[in-house]
Amino acid sequence: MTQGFDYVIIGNSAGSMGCIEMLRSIDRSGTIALVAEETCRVYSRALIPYYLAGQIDLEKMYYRKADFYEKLNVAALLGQKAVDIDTGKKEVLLSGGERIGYNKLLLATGGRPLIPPMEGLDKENIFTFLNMDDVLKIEKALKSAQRAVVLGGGVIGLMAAEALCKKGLQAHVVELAGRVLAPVVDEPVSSLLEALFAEKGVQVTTNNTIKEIKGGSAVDGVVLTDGTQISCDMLVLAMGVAPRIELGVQAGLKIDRGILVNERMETSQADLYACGDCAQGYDSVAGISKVIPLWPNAYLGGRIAGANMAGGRRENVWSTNMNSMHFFDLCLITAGLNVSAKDPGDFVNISRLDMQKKYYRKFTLREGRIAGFILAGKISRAGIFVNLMRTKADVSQFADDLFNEDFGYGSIPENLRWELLEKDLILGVVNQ
Amino acid sequence: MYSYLLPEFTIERKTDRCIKCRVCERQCPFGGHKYDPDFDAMSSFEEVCVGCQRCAVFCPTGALCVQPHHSQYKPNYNWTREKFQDLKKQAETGGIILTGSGNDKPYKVYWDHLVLNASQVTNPSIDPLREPMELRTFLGKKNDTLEIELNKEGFEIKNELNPNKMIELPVVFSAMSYGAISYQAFKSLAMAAKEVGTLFNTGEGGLPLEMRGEYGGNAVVQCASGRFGVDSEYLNCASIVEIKIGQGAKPGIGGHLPGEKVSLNVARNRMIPEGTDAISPAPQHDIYSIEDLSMLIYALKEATNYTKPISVKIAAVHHVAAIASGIVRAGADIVAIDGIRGGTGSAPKIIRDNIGIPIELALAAVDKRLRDEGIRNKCSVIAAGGFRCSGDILKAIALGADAVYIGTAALVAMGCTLCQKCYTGKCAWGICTQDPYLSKRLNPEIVSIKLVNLLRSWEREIKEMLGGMGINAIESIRGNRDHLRGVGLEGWELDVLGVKGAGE
Amino acid sequence: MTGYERKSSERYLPDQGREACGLFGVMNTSGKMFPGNIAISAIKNIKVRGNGLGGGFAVYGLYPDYKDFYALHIMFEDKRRDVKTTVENFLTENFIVTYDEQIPTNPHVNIFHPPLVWRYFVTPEKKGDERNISDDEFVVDKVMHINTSIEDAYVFSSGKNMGVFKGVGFPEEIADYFMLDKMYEGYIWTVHSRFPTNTPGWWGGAHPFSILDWTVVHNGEISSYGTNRRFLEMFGYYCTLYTDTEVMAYAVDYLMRRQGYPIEVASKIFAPPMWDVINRMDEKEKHLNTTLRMVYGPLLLNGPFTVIVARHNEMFGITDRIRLRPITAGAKDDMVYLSSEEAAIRTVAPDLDFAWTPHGGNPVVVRMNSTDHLLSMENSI
Amino acid sequence: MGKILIKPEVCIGCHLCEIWCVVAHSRTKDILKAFLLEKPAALSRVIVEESLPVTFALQCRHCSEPECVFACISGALYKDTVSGRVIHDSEKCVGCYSCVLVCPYGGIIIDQENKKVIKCDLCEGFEKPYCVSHCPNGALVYTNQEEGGGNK
Repeated sequence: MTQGFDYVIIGNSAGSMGCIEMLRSIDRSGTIALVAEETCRVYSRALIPYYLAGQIDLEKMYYRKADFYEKLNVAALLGQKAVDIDTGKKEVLLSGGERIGYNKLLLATGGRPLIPPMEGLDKENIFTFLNMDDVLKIEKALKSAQRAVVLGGGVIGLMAAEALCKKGLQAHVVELAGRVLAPVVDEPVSSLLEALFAEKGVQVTTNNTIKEIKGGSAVDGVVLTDGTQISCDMLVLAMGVAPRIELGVQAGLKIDRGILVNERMETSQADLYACGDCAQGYDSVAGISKVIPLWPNAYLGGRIAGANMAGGRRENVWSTNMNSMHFFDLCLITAGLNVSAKDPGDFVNISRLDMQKKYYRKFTLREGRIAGFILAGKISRAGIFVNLMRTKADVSQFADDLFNEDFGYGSIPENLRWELLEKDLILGVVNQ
Repeated sequence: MYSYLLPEFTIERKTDRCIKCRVCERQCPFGGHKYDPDFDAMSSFEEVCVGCQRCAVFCPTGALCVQPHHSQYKPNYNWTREKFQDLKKQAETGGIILTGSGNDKPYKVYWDHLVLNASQVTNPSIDPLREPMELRTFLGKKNDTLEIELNKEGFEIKNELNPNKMIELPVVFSAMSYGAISYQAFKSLAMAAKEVGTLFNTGEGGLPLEMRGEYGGNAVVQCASGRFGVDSEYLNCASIVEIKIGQGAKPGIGGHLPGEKVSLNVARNRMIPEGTDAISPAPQHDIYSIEDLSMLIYALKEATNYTKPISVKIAAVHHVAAIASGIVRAGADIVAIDGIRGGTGSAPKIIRDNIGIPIELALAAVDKRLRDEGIRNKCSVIAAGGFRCSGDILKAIALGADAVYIGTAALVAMGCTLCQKCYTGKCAWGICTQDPYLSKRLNPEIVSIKLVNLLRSWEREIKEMLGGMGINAIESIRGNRDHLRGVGLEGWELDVLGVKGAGE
Repeated sequence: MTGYERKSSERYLPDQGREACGLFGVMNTSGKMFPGNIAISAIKNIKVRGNGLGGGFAVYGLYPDYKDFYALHIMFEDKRRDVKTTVENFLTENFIVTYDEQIPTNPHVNIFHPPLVWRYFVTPEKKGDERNISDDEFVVDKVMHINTSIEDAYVFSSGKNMGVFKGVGFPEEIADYFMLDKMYEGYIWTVHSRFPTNTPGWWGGAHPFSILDWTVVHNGEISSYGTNRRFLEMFGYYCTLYTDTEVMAYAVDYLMRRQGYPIEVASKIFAPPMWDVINRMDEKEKHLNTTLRMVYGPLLLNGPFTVIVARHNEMFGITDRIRLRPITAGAKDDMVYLSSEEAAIRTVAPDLDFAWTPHGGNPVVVRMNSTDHLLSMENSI
Repeated sequence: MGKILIKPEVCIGCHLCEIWCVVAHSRTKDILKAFLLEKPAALSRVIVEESLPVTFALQCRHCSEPECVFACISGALYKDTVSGRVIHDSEKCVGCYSCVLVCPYGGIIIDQENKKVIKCDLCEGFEKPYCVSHCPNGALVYTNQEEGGGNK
């Protein structure tokens, strides 16, 4: 006898949580099942670097309390992989052979680490940097490791390198691109970061990647494409993630890089929803459909999916790439488009840099409206910029003020300011 | 020119209590405090301090004390510090010294020399907590007689009544124009008047359109020498129309609202261009005689279709009684008399301090004169000029006033500390200013409550005093000088006041 | 050994009243005349309300032979003949004096410092502009003149076919002195037993107060005296007696004679309803009461009082608006009684048809050939 | 739900809200000690925005759709379904500043000292938020009414 659920959710991270919490705020009685490969309760993958660096203990990795599923009356089928979806019968086949029926199904399967082909990947002490499993393994290896190579100079790679550095390892970052964090920041910030990492003793090699992994059973070094050899006793592969789309493929959903969803997080099939790193939606700022593999985006996608699954109607009106990061003492925030200074096209970049104070601000404007920005150093109240971006406010009149460290609503011209704040203030009629 | 003036105030800061929060710096419109990053401490600049006490009240740790400056010239009974400072100021500027608020010179305050009566044994005093105590008052001309007809349904009044405005408490806010005071202050007065069931006076600044519907019924609208803001709707939305001839603080002097206070909205309400000086001439140029006044009174009655009492406000001067009698005979329904202690937003100090007579004497003389002429019931008398408490008010009513105008007392309730710098337009309390940064300091929702509270507390006090006299309606104390006695007054003063000495 | 004698001055003396004045009024609504003993007995019963410093009577219908003449009762203090001459000169200038005589008194009655009391039956003799004013107005004016301008002379009764008798003493002593029980009959008698508190005891200060044929007996203290007095002054009424009763008499004259308002209207002026009561009235009533208070606020009689006012064919009694003083009414056939005490009424009319106490400000109006007085029973307490 | 409404037309820019917010979140709740003794001093959760003559205080709006909660990677921020407050659990906060990035009001404050964020907690435990009860001019109003919309 197949057990049927009103809602079945595959995956156990931000998107699933967003969905469950939304569902339960609307539908207190509908049955929910959650299917997840991992056996542990929901934790925050974004906290992995924090755990590794020893900033938090294991308990704090958990995103919700232990009784979360019970309290929200969710059948948590943990340690079970969903292997197939029968959209006709509306059933999901689990790895244990069990079938569960669904009325509405959410795919929140997330991503898998990207691992480029190279020799020697089968050796020990080679880790990816995505799951709880990964970090527990790395933690074990840390005891004997002294030198680590991190492949990938993106957000995850740099965070891993920072964490390893903090753990006393000598870390070495290898990045294929000409500078670190290239997709989200521009040259000055990359330079800031490279200098910062260098200052902390983390070597960064750019324009390079690993050709070969050396060693016996365990890794003891790598050879880069330019022939440079780096000895190490640990290798962390942090090249980014690719959407996990297998289930979507099996279900016959339309897929590009990720499972294509509309603004209601609906896939090409009725009653099938997708969100998070496995899904591909619309980037409001870029104006294209793309995968936005970010925690907030996943959670919000889950909420919207949940609302629609429960019979409501809610749309994801605005989303784009946004990142908040910090490396050592440097805080970074980026959002929207990262338009290179060399070839801005229709865009206008305005920026201020103070290497000494490690302060940088860049705003990318299109017709006077913010299309993207990068803040380094002073990031307080960054959300106001996002709000300006979201509301497509014309900032040309006060563009200079954007660089003000104390930028706030006081800096925004009267009309626009009240437009942005209106709903939350009592605006008395004052005749002057 | 290097100034030889001594600072008026000293600012003492208890440094062990100062948390450098800079609230004082932000609250002082004169720049009396500043944070000094080099010392990491607050500095004070005493030479600009006007003693308004805003900083002392707002300092969250009570670190500030502002008091008269200790430095003094060699004490001299004749050449006081004030006279010194005025002389030096004039030597430096060559100008007329301006000031604000009311006369602060030690003229005899007759209220402090009059005492009220109370019942003992022969008639019971009344407990206002248990018995009704009525303060309702009518302002306007009373009919000489009523044609009362007895028909099937009972008695019916057949004749037309003179227009009267009913107020629940014989205390009315006196003329303070929007322009002289901030919109917020102006609106606070209107809100409080409405709440309590009394009146506010627009002064000569018009009544903003958006306020007419809601507050017109509680407005006394002024028609003064500049005729600012007067239009038909203005006159007709109001309860009472008042012709302003004079003001106690500056008898014989016009008004001058400097252009910088004439904001767009002030300009709109006064019907003058923004930023231009609003000059009210000393006389009304169409009133050079009592007949002229009568013509204006009747012009206003025509304009309001004889539905509103017309008031004429004068400053109390030497022949006030005769003038008041003429005004009543000219057709006025209300005579408002403003005594020498009446307030102002701006007046030459020499005028404010030296011209006019005390309201107590003026009121007594006017009431007596009108009674002697048998025309006291043909008008109401409103007394103004320095009423400080409900005792003053009840004494005024016993002397013969129908109601009193309060200005300064209301301002104090609103926050005013009588620093007398109204004319600078930088009122730290947001009252006498058009600077939007300062005027918003006055929140009409809060301040109107304070005004209401003030009136309510006076109402309670008046009821207590009335009850003590065994009187339960204000009309029974009006002009009832038997309940007043003089203390420390000379014979002529008792005569003018029409009261006996205490013990008689 | 008892060296001490108990001090009597500290004892409560039943003869010594402590509070306020006694009032009594009686009217025969058929107009039948009756002698003074009813009023005298009644007021004697409430002796405690007087203190011997004043008493007086008003009698209506006592001069049928001179009913068309103003009967001026004038007292001359210290029996001053010179003043009498002055007054008589004044009278002959302004009136035709048809008859005059000393009011007969009983020489055997021992009484305090009596003035010379004379009565004149007169007709106005108006000259010049005076011809435009009514006789009544003329008489008031002349009475005011004598009372304010001629020292030691005081006109205490000025109506037609009615008279006031009063003086310093208990009312029964005054009655004895003027031989009221023997010499006069009337169809209305009002009487007052006085306990003056605010004014010295003198003959003119006793009640009733009168102007023309209006008489007022009053118990209480009008706290609004100053307001009332100063309002009436505007209309030519000058109060000379330093007593609030006088003001009431003039107010009654002003409102009822000059303005012509009925008692029911006048009583709304003297003792108006509270504003909160007026607020609840229907529009017409509200308008009436509001207007009366607006226009005649200065005549509101504030403070504790009971008053019995009489004129020809009419007598009414009323208390202040919050009934700080008592009044009781009683009726038996065509006799109607008003008094500050029911006991006084019961003394002279033990088996009443009705006895009632009206609300404050609600008048008991007794009219000739009418039962209007019973209307006040409706809302009585 | 509890919420602080702000009335710019009567905000006088005195910054007393900030001062008293610091006191409310100090250890001693004593203004002198909070500023003169406590090291490090507590931080204000309210910011006075100034563009003279306009001034107004801004703090966490306790949104019905709180972006900060959605963005929080550690579960430190959550919306209390009963009180409607957006609550920040400092114990769980790792200082990733995702909330700073998404809060459209700039209402989340960075605590540099502790490398975490802080925000308005509506002065839990007090009858009214300190900034409201100490605003000298009624420019901050605490409402506790049910608001429309919600999470539907």
